[in-house]
Amino acid sequence: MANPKKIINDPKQVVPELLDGLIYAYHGQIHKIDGLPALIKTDIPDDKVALLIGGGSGHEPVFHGFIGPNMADGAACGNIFAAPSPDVILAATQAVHRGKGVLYVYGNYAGDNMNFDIAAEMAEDDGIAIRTVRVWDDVASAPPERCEERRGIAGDALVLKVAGAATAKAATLDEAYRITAKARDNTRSMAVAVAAGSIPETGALTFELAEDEIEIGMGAHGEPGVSREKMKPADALVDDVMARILADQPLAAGSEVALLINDMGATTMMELLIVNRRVRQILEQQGIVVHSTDIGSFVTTQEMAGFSITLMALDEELKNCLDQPADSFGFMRTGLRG
Amino acid sequence: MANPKKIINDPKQVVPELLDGLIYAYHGQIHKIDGLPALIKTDIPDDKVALLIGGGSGHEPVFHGFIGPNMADGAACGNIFAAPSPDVILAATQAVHRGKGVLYVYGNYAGDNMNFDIAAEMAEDDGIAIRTVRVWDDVASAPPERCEERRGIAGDALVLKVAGAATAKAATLDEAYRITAKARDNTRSMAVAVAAGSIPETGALTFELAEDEIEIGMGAHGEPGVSREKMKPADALVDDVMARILADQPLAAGSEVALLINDMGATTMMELLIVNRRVRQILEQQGIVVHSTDIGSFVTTQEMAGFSITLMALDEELKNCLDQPADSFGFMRTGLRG
Amino acid sequence: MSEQLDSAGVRQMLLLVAARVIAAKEQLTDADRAIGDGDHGIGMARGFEAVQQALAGAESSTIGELFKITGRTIMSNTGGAAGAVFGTLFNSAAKAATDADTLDAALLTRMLRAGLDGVQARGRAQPGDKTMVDVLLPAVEAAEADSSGGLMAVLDRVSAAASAGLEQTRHMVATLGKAKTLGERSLGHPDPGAVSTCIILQACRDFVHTE
Amino acid sequence: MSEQLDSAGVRQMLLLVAARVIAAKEQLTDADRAIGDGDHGIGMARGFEAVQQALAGAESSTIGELFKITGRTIMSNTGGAAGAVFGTLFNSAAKAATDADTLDAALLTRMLRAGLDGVQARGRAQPGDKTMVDVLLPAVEAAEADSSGGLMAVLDRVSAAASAGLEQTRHMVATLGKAKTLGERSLGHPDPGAVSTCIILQACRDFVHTE
Ligand SMILES: Nc1ncnc2c1ncn2[C@@H]1O[C@H](COP(=O)(O)OP(=O)(O)O)[C@@H](O)[C@H]1O
Ligand SMILES: Nc1ncnc2c1ncn2[C@@H]1O[C@H](COP(=O)(O)OP(=O)(O)O)[C@@H](O)[C@H]1O
Ligand SMILES: [Mg+2]
Ligand SMILES: [Mg+2]
Ligand SMILES: [Mg+2]
Ligand SMILES: [Mg+2]
Repeated sequence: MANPKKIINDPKQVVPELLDGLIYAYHGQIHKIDGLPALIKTDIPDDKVALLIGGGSGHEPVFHGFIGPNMADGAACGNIFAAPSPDVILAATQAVHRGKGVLYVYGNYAGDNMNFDIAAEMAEDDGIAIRTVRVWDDVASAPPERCEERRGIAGDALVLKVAGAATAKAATLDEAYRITAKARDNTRSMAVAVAAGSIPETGALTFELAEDEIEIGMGAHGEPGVSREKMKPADALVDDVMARILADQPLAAGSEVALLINDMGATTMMELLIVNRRVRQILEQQGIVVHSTDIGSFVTTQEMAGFSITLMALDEELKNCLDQPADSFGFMRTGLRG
Repeated sequence: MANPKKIINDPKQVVPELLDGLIYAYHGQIHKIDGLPALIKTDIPDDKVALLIGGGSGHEPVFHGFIGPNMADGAACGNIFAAPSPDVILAATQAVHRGKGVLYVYGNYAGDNMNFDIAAEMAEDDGIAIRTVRVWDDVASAPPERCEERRGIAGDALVLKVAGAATAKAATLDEAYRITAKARDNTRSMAVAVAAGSIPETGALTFELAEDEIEIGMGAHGEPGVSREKMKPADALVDDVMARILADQPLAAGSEVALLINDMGATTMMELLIVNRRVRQILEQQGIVVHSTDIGSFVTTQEMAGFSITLMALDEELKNCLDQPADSFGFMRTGLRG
Repeated sequence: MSEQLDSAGVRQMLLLVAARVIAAKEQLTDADRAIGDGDHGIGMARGFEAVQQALAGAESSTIGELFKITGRTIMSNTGGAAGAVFGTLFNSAAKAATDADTLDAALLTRMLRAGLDGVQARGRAQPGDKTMVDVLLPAVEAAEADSSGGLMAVLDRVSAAASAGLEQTRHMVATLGKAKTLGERSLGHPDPGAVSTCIILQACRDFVHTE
Repeated sequence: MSEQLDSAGVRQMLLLVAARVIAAKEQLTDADRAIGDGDHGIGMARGFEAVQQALAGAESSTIGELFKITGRTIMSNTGGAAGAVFGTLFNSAAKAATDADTLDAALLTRMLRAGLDGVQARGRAQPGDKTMVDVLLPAVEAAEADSSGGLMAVLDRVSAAASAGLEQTRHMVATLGKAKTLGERSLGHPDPGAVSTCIILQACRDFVHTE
């Protein structure tokens, strides 16, 4: 198991250095809370319901790359694949708060849940109202009746887009929570991994796959999925994943969805477009209407190769939120499309 | 040399299938010319100077993913790493032309030059005015006095952004040409490869690198660069590349530049951000001001791992062009940044 | 060998715990790689390295303060599930110490129980979920079941129960945390956090034996 | 063995050329992988497979038309530098054929020269740039230098000159096309397009020998 050639310096400094790089890339739009791995939007309007996101690093551009106008107001950043600690989250909470409470949105993992909950309790002690939406879109990780146990994977990106719009528009924290929770409840994803990524500090691959094997349902940290199979053509992989997603959330003909196809790290746009072609053929066949398409690297797992497909069922309110122009390092809407 | 696990179907159908996937992703904004691998913006204003781009496929999102409002009006698409043929280019030229002539912008390769030139001659025979800007930003590929022999690499993305704005704003083809040629003349790039990509049809890697080797100056098709070295920390790689770029185009303190850091295929955003940190430290030291930053996958070479750095020296006109809101699959400007 | 520890002894004991956890970094990471995301050792080592530093400047602290420093330092520096879980373990134990100046069998038992209760209140893990609770709970029960024989005897029983509990986690299917989707495939592997808990309790036992 | 070919013979000859190029797909791709982007065989095979189809329906075409069909089909289907270069080669040769109905030594020589001129006008490659011109130019010169002995004799000389030219490309440093930055490292490897050109000319020679 060779240490892949990562383009890094000291493996222990990966997180502070990437955050520095991100701050540079934002040209003064975000800043760091002194000494802590938390990034805060510099210009947060008064009286805005604040949106704080966060989680382990190593999944760039999520989460810290989703700060910006009509996106998040701040992000609490953990080490590679590790939830941020309560003090980081609390400091970020205080920094983004503008009197209207703070909405937390993050992926549903034991570590994130516990650390954000501890911070939320401390923030509430200080009189800051907190509401939390945990993203649990990965249908591979638990049956539908136990969706609260599901992992958050690439669906993060679409739920965060909605949360950004909701917190920008909504008058109250509860209203922003309602819209964001609806977005979360309507979102389903599943991933396929064809090659493993590695952790910078150890160089070790997070799982092992034979030359001709793939894994359906792989998690965003390399957690095992639902089935290990022989490599198949792209269309067969997509058929498999789409069948599982659509079985989990049946969609009537005429339903509208947002579609997101995510690169887990090393998969090319060429391949994602071939995946998209098949996804659309399947949806067309079922009369499901795709309202918007996002394809790219949103929630990555180091150099893992593979993709995930996310569908969010839409109503008018969610469509408005998704379509609202927004800017961030990792996710944009120009508002220029026809 | 194993055939990597590409997520494709029939390797010979990669290009038509990815184009189908792209058309779906554009939601009716682009269409294909019947039977030919050329994509055309559906809604091109009358009297607009048209912008036609193109080149070999397999570098997604460039070129065909750069069509959109204030970006290109059409793209002529070749097979994997192969320039499009004259008949495809000619058909695309006729389809985008709105009476004001057509600006061709593409990477400077023998194949592209010859095929686009043949098409240009045929178009001119039909009374369509053509002007051509070949992007030759790769400082690794020829000395400065022979820049017309240089390859076009990730600088394509920034030059295309300017060309999109220039053709949208300019009253004449010559004016759009002037601005775009200036952008091209002001652009320098260099790449570092740490691992090879492979060609879908043969599965063969385009070059071989030892476990601990990297190549400085690698081309966008795996063409050899200027030096093969031992793997180094990110900062040392960046120092090397930046020294070569800045030696090629010395920039006075106070100069403004656009910065683009490109993933060649399999390199993560985490790594690109660490690269960005060092780039900015170097530029700060020299008093060079970064006006805009784009980091991501723009001009890829299949699953090649590595990055390139591009600097475009700016004046007011180029800044205006770069800042103009624009939308496309592979490159966006929201206009929402402060 | 000591049947009770003063605050200086507790401080030394916590330093041994930290050293043992740090030394096990690779073992913990390997365990997490088998059924989780492969970072448990990295986070635990980072947390306990910070604990070493924090305890270095805490020579005049009480037992309760030493546990609180340890818990808060873990909480701030570890990250992930382990940061919250082990931070809570030490923080909750600290509260049970109140202002005691001697750690004996009875106090240790109360502190372990408080730690377990705190962890379960925070993470809602049930016995059998394949977490560190499956080591901590039998350890607490062993301490509570038989308080005879002083600190050393209790820690012997705690440590034995922890080892047995750890062994049991091999036969459990993970239902919480990053390992949960492994399902059946998590069988045969111990839980990483359970390994850490065992190392921590074992270090306490070894400390009082050699002291 | 034939000293001249009618249009049916020329059509058969072009089909042999196509078959030989297609059969060399892997060899050409390997050559391009050594000093270029590794796709030369893919493009050439794609182009000449299309030529096979196009010639299938061209049984009553003149020599000039057959070359024009071949050139246009290559141009439309090959892509890359090779599409433009080999498309131009056949298109330019077609023009030199005018309405001739017999291919003899003199016409072949004129067509080769026209092909070379067309390629150089299009791509501006000079001798020594390590391109297919380094095979085509010595081939043309061999034909023009000695027109004795008819079609077979000329094609023998053309083919020999082409082989020698190909060998020379090994000693050249690439200065054009995707191989150019290899610089010194391109030494020792033949130019892929030169290999193709040699295969094409060799196929013509072999055809008239066996005909
Ligand atoms: N809800 C919980 N209650 C108690 N322990 C837990 C809980 N969730 C996870 N753990 C423990 O945390 C360990 C994983 O820690 P670690 O790998 O450092 O964090 P992460 O899972 O965030 O990567 C597990 O092995 C388990 O023992
Ligand atoms: N300007 C030129 N003139 C003549 N031949 C050229 C020129 N440029 C390239 N070639 C030929 O084309 C060959 C490469 O073809 P191919 O690999 O199919 O195209 P590409 O370089 O676009 O990948 C080279 O080996 C060379 O012989
Ligand atoms: Mg983790
Ligand atoms: Mg090519
Ligand atoms: Mg872990
Ligand atoms: Mg080639």
